[in-house]
Parts: sequence; C-alpha cells; structure tokens
Amino acid sequence: MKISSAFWTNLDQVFVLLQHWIEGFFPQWLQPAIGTVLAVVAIVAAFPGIFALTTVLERKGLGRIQNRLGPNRVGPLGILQPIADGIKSLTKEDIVPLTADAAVHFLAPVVLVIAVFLGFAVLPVGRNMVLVNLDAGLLFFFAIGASTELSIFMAGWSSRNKYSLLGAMRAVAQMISYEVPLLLSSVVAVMITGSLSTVKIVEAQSGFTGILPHWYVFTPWGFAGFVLFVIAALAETNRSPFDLPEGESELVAGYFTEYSGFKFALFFLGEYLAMFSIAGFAITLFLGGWGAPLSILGFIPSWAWFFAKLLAGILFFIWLRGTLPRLRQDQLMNFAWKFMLPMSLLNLLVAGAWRFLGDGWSRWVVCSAVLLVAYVLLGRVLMHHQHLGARSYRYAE
Amino acid sequence: MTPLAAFLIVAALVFAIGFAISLTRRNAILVLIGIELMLNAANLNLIAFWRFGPYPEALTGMMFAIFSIAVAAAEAAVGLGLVIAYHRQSKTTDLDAMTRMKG
Amino acid sequence: MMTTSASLIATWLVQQTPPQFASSGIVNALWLIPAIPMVAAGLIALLKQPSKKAAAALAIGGLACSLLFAIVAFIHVLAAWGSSAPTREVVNFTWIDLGATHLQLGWMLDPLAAIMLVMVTFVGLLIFIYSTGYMAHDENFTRFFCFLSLFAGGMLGVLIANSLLLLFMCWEIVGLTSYLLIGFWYHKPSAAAAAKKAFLTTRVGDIFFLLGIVWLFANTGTLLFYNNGAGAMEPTALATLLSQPAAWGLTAATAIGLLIFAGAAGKSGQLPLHVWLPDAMEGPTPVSALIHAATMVAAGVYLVARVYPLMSAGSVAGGSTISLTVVAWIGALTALFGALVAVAQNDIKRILAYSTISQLGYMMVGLAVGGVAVGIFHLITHAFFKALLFLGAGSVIHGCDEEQDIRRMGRLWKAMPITFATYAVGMLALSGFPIVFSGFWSKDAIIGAAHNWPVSKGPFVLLLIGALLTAFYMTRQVFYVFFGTWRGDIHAHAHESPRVMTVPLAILAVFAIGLGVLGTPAWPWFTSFIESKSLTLDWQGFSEPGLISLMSFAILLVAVGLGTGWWLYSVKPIRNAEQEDVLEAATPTVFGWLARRLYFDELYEATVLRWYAALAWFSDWLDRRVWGGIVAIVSNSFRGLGSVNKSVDSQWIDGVFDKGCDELVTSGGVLAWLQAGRAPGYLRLMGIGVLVLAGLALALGAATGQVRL
Amino acid sequence: MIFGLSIIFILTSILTVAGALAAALLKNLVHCALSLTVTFAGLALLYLQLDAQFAGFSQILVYIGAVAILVVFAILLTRGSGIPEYRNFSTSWFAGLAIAAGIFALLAWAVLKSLPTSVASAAPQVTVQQIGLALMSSYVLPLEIVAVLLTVALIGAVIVAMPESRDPKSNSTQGGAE
Repeated sequence: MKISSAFWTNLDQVFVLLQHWIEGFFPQWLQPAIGTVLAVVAIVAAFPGIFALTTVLERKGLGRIQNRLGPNRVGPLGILQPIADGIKSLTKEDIVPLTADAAVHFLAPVVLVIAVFLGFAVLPVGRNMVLVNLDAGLLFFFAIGASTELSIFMAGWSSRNKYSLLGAMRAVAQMISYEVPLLLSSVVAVMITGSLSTVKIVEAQSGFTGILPHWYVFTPWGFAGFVLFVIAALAETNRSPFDLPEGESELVAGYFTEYSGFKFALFFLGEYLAMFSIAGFAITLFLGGWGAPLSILGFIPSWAWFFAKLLAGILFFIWLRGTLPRLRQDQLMNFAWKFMLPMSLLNLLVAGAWRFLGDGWSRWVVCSAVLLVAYVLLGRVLMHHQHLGARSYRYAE
Repeated sequence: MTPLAAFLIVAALVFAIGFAISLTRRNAILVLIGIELMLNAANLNLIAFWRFGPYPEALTGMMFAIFSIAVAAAEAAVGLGLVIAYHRQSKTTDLDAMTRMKG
Repeated sequence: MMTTSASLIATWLVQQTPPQFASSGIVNALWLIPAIPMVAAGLIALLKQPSKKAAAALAIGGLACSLLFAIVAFIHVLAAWGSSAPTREVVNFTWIDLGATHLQLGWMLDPLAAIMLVMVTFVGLLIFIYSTGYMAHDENFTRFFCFLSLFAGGMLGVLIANSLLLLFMCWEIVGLTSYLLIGFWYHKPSAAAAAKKAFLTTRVGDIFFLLGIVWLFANTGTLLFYNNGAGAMEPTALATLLSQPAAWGLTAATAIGLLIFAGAAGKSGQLPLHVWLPDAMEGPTPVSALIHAATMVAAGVYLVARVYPLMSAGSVAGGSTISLTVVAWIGALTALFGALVAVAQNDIKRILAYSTISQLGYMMVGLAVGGVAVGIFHLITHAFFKALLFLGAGSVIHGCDEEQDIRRMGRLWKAMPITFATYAVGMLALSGFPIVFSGFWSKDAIIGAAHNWPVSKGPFVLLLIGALLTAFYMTRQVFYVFFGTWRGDIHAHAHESPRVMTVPLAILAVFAIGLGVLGTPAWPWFTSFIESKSLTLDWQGFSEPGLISLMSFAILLVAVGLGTGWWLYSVKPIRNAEQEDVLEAATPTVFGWLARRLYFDELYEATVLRWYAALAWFSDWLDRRVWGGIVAIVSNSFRGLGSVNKSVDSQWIDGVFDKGCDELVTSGGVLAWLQAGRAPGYLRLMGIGVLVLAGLALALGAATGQVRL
Repeated sequence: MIFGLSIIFILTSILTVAGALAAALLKNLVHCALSLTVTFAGLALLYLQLDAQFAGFSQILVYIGAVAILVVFAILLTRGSGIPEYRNFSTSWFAGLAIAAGIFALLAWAVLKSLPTSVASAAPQVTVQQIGLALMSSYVLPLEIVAVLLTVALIGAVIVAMPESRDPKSNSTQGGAE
C-alpha cells in the first residue's frame, strides 16, 4: 500500500518531476527560465494536440448526430484526418483581397492565437501544474480574453468585405454583451474562495464530504453560476447556438470569409483553443479543477482528471452544436441583457447570503428558493412580454 | 531597477503626444483618444510614484490609478456617445466643423 | 463588510466638527425653515405631472411649516427683546477644513432676520395659495410648484445665513429658480429671452459680489457675519478692513462694500442693472409677485442691510461713508427713473415692475441715509402692498382673458368689485396716501431721513419728485383699468376671480393698511425692534422740528399727483383703446422717451455689446494672425499693408458711414463665429494656459525655494 | 542594462511611445485606434514592471477590452473607417504641436532636474485581497461614488447615443423645446 501510494503520487507529479529533472542539466541561474520554457512548450504542444483530436471528434460526432458517417477515409476510422487537414491548409494558396488592409489582415489571426495561448498560462491543469500562479489569475484570464475581441474586429474590418465586417461587428457586440454575465457568474466562486488565484480556487474545492467532493457546482449558487458561465462561454467562443457571427448560411463564415490557407487554420486553431481555455476555466471555477469526483477515485493523477473533464466539456459543446438551432440577433442580445445579467447579479447576492447564513440547512433552502423563484419569474415575464420572441428591426432601419 | 525618472519621462512623452493629438487632429474621436492617452500617462505617474514612494503598503497611488481607470471608462463611454449623437445630427466628426453650440 | 462601510461613514461624519450650538431650541432648528421648502421641492420634483393636488399640498404645507417656525422664532426674539437678553444668536459650523484655515457656515437669528422670515413666509404662503387658482389650468402645474418651493427655500436661506458664503449659495439658488420661473413658459421666445436676460444681468452683479466675498475672506479670514467678536461684521475685522488701503484712496472696507452693493444692485434692479426686471414680467403673475414683492428683489436690500456695519464703518458722527453715499445716490436716481418710466407704460405688469424699481430705490436710499430700520420698514410694507398689487393685477389679467394692456380694459370696478377694492388699497398705500396706509409712514420715514442727510440734499429732491410721480402713475393706471368704459373685446366678459385668489388679496389688503401702525414717529416699534432699543408711546415724536411741515409737504405732493391723475384721466374719460394718451398728445417726444424706457436697452446694445463685438474681433484677430503660424503672419502682413492702403482710400471715398455699417455686420458675423464653440480653439488656449501657469509655478517655486528642483 | 535602464523597460517604453506616435500620425482612423491599443498594452506592461499586477490587468481589461472596442465602434458608426474626407490636421496644427512640445519640455525638465536618482524600495507584497479590503474599508466611499458614476455614465451614454423617438405623443408635450 505504501509503495503503491508513492507510485500514485509520482504518477500525479510525473510532469513536474520531468521538468525538474531536465532543469537539473542547466546551471542554477538558468533554471527558472528553462522551467518556464519547458512549461510553455508543454502547453503549446498539448493543446493543439487536443485541437487536432477535437476536429476529428467534432466531425464524426456531428456526423453521427446527423445520421451520417463523418470522415472515415484517412487512417483507421478517419482519425488521421487532422493531419491531412493540416497539410492541406499549409499548402493552400494564401489569398489576400486586393483592397484589404494587408498588415492588419495578417496581424489579426496572429494576435488571436497569441492572446488565446496566453490564457492557458494561469490554467491549473493538475496539482502543481500551472505556468504562473498569479495572484490575480482570473483577472488576467478575463483581460486576455477581452483582447481577443479586438483581433476579430481586425479580421473583419481589414477584409473590406461587408459580410466580414458584419460578422465582426456581430461578434464584438456579442462578446462584449456576454462578457458581463461571464465575469459576474465567475465572481461567485471568487467570493466564496476569497481569492482570484486559480490555484486557490481549485484548492478550495478539493475537500470531500463522505465521498462527495466540495465542488462549487453542487451548491445552489454554484449550479446557477455554472449554468450561466457555460451559456456565456458558448456565446463568448461563438459556438452554436450563438454562432451568428460566422453563420455560414447568412454571412458566409463571417469575419474569416476572406481568410484562406494557413491564416484560416490559425483562426480555426484560435477558436478551438479559446473554447478549451474557457471550458478549462469552467472546470477550474465550478467543477473542482483537477480534483477527483469521488474521494475513492483520488488515486488517479490530477492531470488525468482535468483532461477527462475537459474532454467531457468538449463533447458537451459538440453535442450542443449538433442539436440546438441558431438564435436571432435580437434574441441573443435580449437574452444577455434581460436574462443573463439579472440572474448573475442575483446570483452574486445569493452567494453573499450563502456566506453569511451559516452552516445549517437553511441556507440551502433559502438560496435555492431565491434562485428558482427568480428564474421562473424572470422567464415568465420575458416570455410574456415576448422579449425573447418578437422581432424588432430597430437597428436595421 | 529602472529609476523613477525614466517612468516619468515616458509618462510625460505619452502625455505630450496625447495632448498633441487633441490639439492637432480634427476628428472628434481622435481627440478623445488623445484625452485617453493623457489620462493613461497620469495613471503611469500615479503608479510610478506609488511604487517609488516611501509607503507603498498604503496602496494610495494604486487606488488612485484604479479609480482613474474606472472613471476613464465612463468618460470614454459618454464622450463617444456624444460624438455619435453629434454625428447623427450633422453628419460630421470634424471638430473644426462643429460650430453649432446646440443641437 | 456592510457593517464596516457603515461604521466608516459614521466615523467620517463624527470627525466633522460639530456645530457650536446656541442655547435655545428654535435657533438650533432654524435651518429647518429653508430646508422644509427645499425638501418639499425635491419631493414635488419626484411627483408625476398630473398630481396637481399633491404638489400644491406639499408646497403649501411646507411653507406653512416654515411660517410656523418663523413665527416661533419671531416670538423668541420678541421675548428676548422684552427681557433684555441678547437678541442675536448664531450657530456656526465648519464646512471645509482647508488646513491652515477653514470655511465656516452658519445661521443666525436676530430681529432683522426674524421679521423678514415672517414676512417672506407669510407673503409667500399667500402667493402659493393664490397660485393654485392662477395656475390651475397649466399643464406644468407640478413643475411650477417645485420651482416656487425651491425659490422660497433659497430666499429663506438667504435670510437666515450668518455666513456670506452660505448667503451667496442661497442667493444663487434664488437666481437659478428665478431664471426657471421667469422662463416658465419657455415656449414663448420672449419669456425665454427674459429669463436669460435676468440671469445674465444679475450675474454681472454676482461677479462683483463674489469678488467682494473673496476679498473679504482674503483680508479677514472669515466669512461669518457674527462669531462672538471674530465675525466679519464685528469691530475687530472692520478695523482691519479700514486700515487696509485699496486703490484710488479707498479703504478695503469701502471697496468691498461697493463690490457687495454691486451684487445687491443686480438682484434689486438698481440703476445700471435694472434692465432685467421689467422683462421678468414674462413669467406667470404669481412669480412676478414673488420676485418683485417678497423675495428676490428684497434679497438685494436685505444684503445691504446685512453688511450695513461694513458699509457704515469709518463714518464720523452724523456723517456718511463713501459707500453709503454711492448707495444713496444710486437709490435716489433709480427711484426717480423708475417713477418716470412707469408714467408712460401701458402694460399693467410693466407699470408695477417700474414702480418696484422705483420703490427699491427708496429702500436703498432709506438704508443709506437712515439706517437699517428705515430701509427695511419700507421693504416690509412694500412687500405687502406690492404683492397685493401684483396679485390684483394677476386677478385682472385672469379676469380679462390674459389681456395685459391697460388701454384694452376699463370699467372693471363693476365686474370685479373685490379686486377693485383691494387694488385701490394697494394703490393708495403705494402712493403714500396719508395716515391710514402703511406706505405713507414708511416712505415718509425715508424722505425725512433724506432731508436730514448731511451730505447732500440731492437725493431728497429726487425722492420728492418720485413721490409725486408715484401717486400720478398709480392714479393713471387705476383710472385706465377700473374706470371709464370697457375698451376691450366686446364679446369678452370680464369676471371676478375665484375665491382662492381673492381671499389672499383681502388678507394682503388688511396688512397694507395695518402695518403702518408699527412705524409712526410716535410709536417707532419697528426701529426699536430692529435696533433692540426700548420702546415707549410718545406723541412728542411728531413734534420734532420740521417733521410736521415735511409731512405736510409730502402729503401735498401726493395730493397733487393724485389730483393730476384724476384730472387728466377721469375728467375726460378714455373712449377707445386706440386713443392717444393725454400726455402723449401733449409732449410726444418726452413721452416717447419714457415709453422707450429712456433707451437703456438700446444704450447697452450700443455700448456693452459693441465693446464685446470689438473684443471678439480682437480675439479673432489673435486667433488668426498670432496662433495661425508664423508663415501666415508674414504673408498676411504684406497683404495687409496693401489692403490697408486700399481700405483707407475706399473709406474716404465711400464714406465712413457705409463702412461702419459693413463693419457692424462683419463684426456680428465674427462674434457668431467666435461663439460657435469650436473646441480645438478653446483647447489650444487651455494648453497655453497650462503651459504658462505650470512654467510660472515651477520657475517661481524654484526661485523662492518652495519647489526643490 | 543601458544607462541603468533594463532592456525590458526600454523595449516596452519604445512600444508604448511608438504606439502613441502612430496614433497621432496615421491617416486611417482604425489604424490610429489599433495603435492606441499597442500603447495601452505597453502601459500595462510598464505597470507590471512596477509590481502593480492588479492595475496592469485592469488596464488591459478596461482599455483594450472595452475602451478600444468602443472607440472602434464609434469610428465605424460615424462612417469613419478609412480616411476622413477632410484634412487630418487642423489648420493651426503648428501651434498645437508647439504647445505639446512645450509641455513635454517643461515636464521633462522638471523631472530630470528634480529626480536624478531615486531607487525603489523592495517590491511591496500587494495581494488582490489587500486591494479588495482597502476598497471595502478606506476607499468605500470613492468606490460607491465610482459605482454611481459608472451607472450614470452607462445610462447617460445610452440615452445620448439613442436615436430620438419619433413618437408623436412625446413631441406634443415638449413642443417648446426648440
């Protein structure tokens, strides 16, 4: 038992140990830099790998949902499809429209990918496995996330194409609108933890009651926050059903209509990486990060849990994409400002109440009741006044 | 460690550029951009003085900068709203052409 | 966390210096008197537009509470007077701590404030009640009462202020609300213009006032009037001010006094700054009554009364000071001017407006030559009978379907008996009809004091002529309005106003008669009260040398005025509206001048505005030639040389007048161009200012060692 | 280290100033706005060098995430994408430039003369928690005021930028406004 415990601990820390081992080859003063470089290399290698996996998963998954096969020609069951895609995009001609603003057109995907990669810097993917443990980690993530909007605008504007511009404007409006509930719904976790550090937030959820974990999602406010966060995350990453900015049927892929070849691939990569990072943060904030879901499963390495959860999240996103229809622009905006925002504000209050109501069972009843009543009332009022239904063409005069 | 004076010089440079933008450009939005630059330069000064001051634990300079950032956001929102409203009325953002005091 | 912030706010509040409270309860609660109407105004502002009843109830209820408090305060002062306790009590507190020094605010209760409080709240209350009838059909009823209430609050704040700064703040509230009220019907361009004119003209005075305040603070370090020997109106500070020379051989006391008087002149419509007051008639009539009778114009007079110690500082026994002399002369000229112009007006409210200007002149003279009590007594009596006249005029206008031209009225005594009766009382009081009416006693006190003034007999003579004219123009107005034949629209039927309007008239009429008792020479209750002296009934008061003969002479003048009016306007009744005025027929030129208000507005247009245009031209020149860049200067100077040659030629050939007209047009255009709000120009000037000031601060600071460079 | 300045500092300040200069000189308004974000980012990096993490991230979140986007939106809404139809610089640009240069000269002179060498104390350990506590205790009043200000600004900006309603009813009640 003792031996096996040491084995599991080592397995849990295998990447950390590996990093220290490699660092050992270098002089003392160079070691911190080398450690950082190694971690960066790991991130830059791992997540695009998942990206490759996801593309094939998504295509096959969507295929199954739509009752067809999906890619099945390259490699066994088509799993080598991403390699073929990669080679294709690298060898395709890179077309820049004649009237386009060449510099900005080039910079847009680069800025996007850089910004998205930066977001992973504060994501704890396992015990002791975070690139920088920033005191203001969550703030850093949101700050970086906010700057991706700019790259989307750059792409749409520089293409000199009305569909691109329209798509970019839609995307920016949507991202700004949903950033508010995204931020507010994540604040509850910060409030209860008392820290903006992602590592501390995960550690705060690492305890167990019996065999059940202390994940925030198992509290009323945590559940509401998680649902709000996931909805906002879908919108933030322009995933279906919030994929208006790129809606193929109306905008011909929106802001990256005019991109081809490698730049298009970069955009594609950036989009998916953004999805991973935001899913990773949903896991970190509400699903216990790298923590095991049951205390008896605690022996499995933390990073394995994290990536398992991440994979589950990605599959969930794919499932949603395959089943939900696309929203209309006014519904999208109304939903953000009239439903998401009030609910997340209320959730803040509920989290505060939770904190001050003490340990008894009463807080469970009070918090759940408040959220449930608010949800029902708000939904009824909005449906009754058709804020989520009727069309109004205010901005299309 | 970089000395305080270096930060102050950078701030002064940004401030002067912001001021030059507000004075020389004709587009109202660019003038607002200039004002934002000036505010930012002031923030840099605040933080630099906070860091180099005798009592950084008191957080005063940093708090000033944070509040100033918040106020700048409000200023930008209102300012740009005004420019858009003006543009809707008279179809120009040229400050030299904005010669009517009332809408 | 909530508790932390709450406790922090509490700590912050406690850290503020608590007021030095006075001993008696009513003095401590005095701030409620202005605060209640202000709160009422705030509440009314939150009401919805149709809730007229609630608005009126709030406004009237609020002012009634203030009246109650004012009466309690008045009784408190009366009691103190009787028991020889100090009649002046102050409550001061620190508003802003400036480190080395601090700005203090405070309020005070003394006989002057007490009597003014009662007068303002009482007259104001009657006007409020009257307004509910007058404005009943206005769709902005609630807005009106909101402004009215705020106005009353500001005015009451002026009255209780023990600090020049607090007084100035409330003074500005009064200014703002008067702007809002005069321009209440802002959809009428004339009303909007009148409001702007009132605001800007009084602002001219206020600038001087503010300068005076700053100067006073710089020299004495306090803005409190009274503060146990450390206030600005107390001997120590006055001695400091007297010892400090200002320019042109004036002492600081004189200069500050004159600056403050400029502010008062703006508010009270004294001669150079009177132009806004007649135009202010564009507001609803209750507003005219409130502004012209009880409050705003009285504020100026009250201010002079408040700073009277400063104005009179340094006078030798029986003599006068420079500032008081200025006040007396300006007041006397204003009195005569207003009376003259009133003779030739045809708008019922304009006549009253000029009459107000004239009477304010009397008050100023009274203050200057006879002391606080004389001027304020006239202020009080005038407040009642002028409010009565204005409300009566409002009733007439209301009854004649918004007709204001007295030539289109006539024979109204039959249709509007109550209005006529009360109006007649007001008119006789204003004219100074002997013995019974209050106006006689208060005006006679002023004339008597002017007669005894050692400096000059000029004001005395001017006031006598004014008195004659006053009686005359009021007779003219009454005969035009109430007698003769009906000259308005044949189909219109003049009708008496509702009870809610006539009852206030009746109450005011009673006071217009009764108040005179308080200020007879035999029983000078008012003077004694204001000056906190003992009072006895002494018929010997009439036997002062010259008093009876002077009174008789004044009565004679009034009789002449009334008689002339009767002879000119009643013996030969006016038949129709187009008929020429008798005086106009006799001396068209003089009448024309008077009707055009002695061309004051035109004079300002020709002087002040032209000067402004020249300034604008100069700024424009600076902007184009100096800031426009060196290249422009060089090229333009060569071109300019040529054009100067050419323009000199063409000027001589084309004639100077043509050129002058063109210049006027261009300078007007330039003025418009300069005022167009081009932000970059302003910003550039600001930048230069920053540069110069910062450079100066650094350079001077380095030179004096205050800045370590 | 060059002249006692760290290389990172030199690079970030060059980035900052270059961004600002580009914003001042470029013709295309969107390019100006984009180079402005470079300046904002550079300033955030400078804050990080001054151990002000929280301020730096706030700077990115607010300025790049919100203000820059707002500016870009405003440019597009005012049909300003591309080059404006009027000349870029006002007629008296010379004066403006001179004033700005004068201000810089003044500031630089004062700075260089008064603070030749001042060295920072050890980096203060400022956690976000401390900032939060300070905001909720000593700075609670400013915080509340800023909250009110932001709300007012938000509503105000919306109202200002909203097209006036063509509802005939509202016209009759404010008929005299012109």
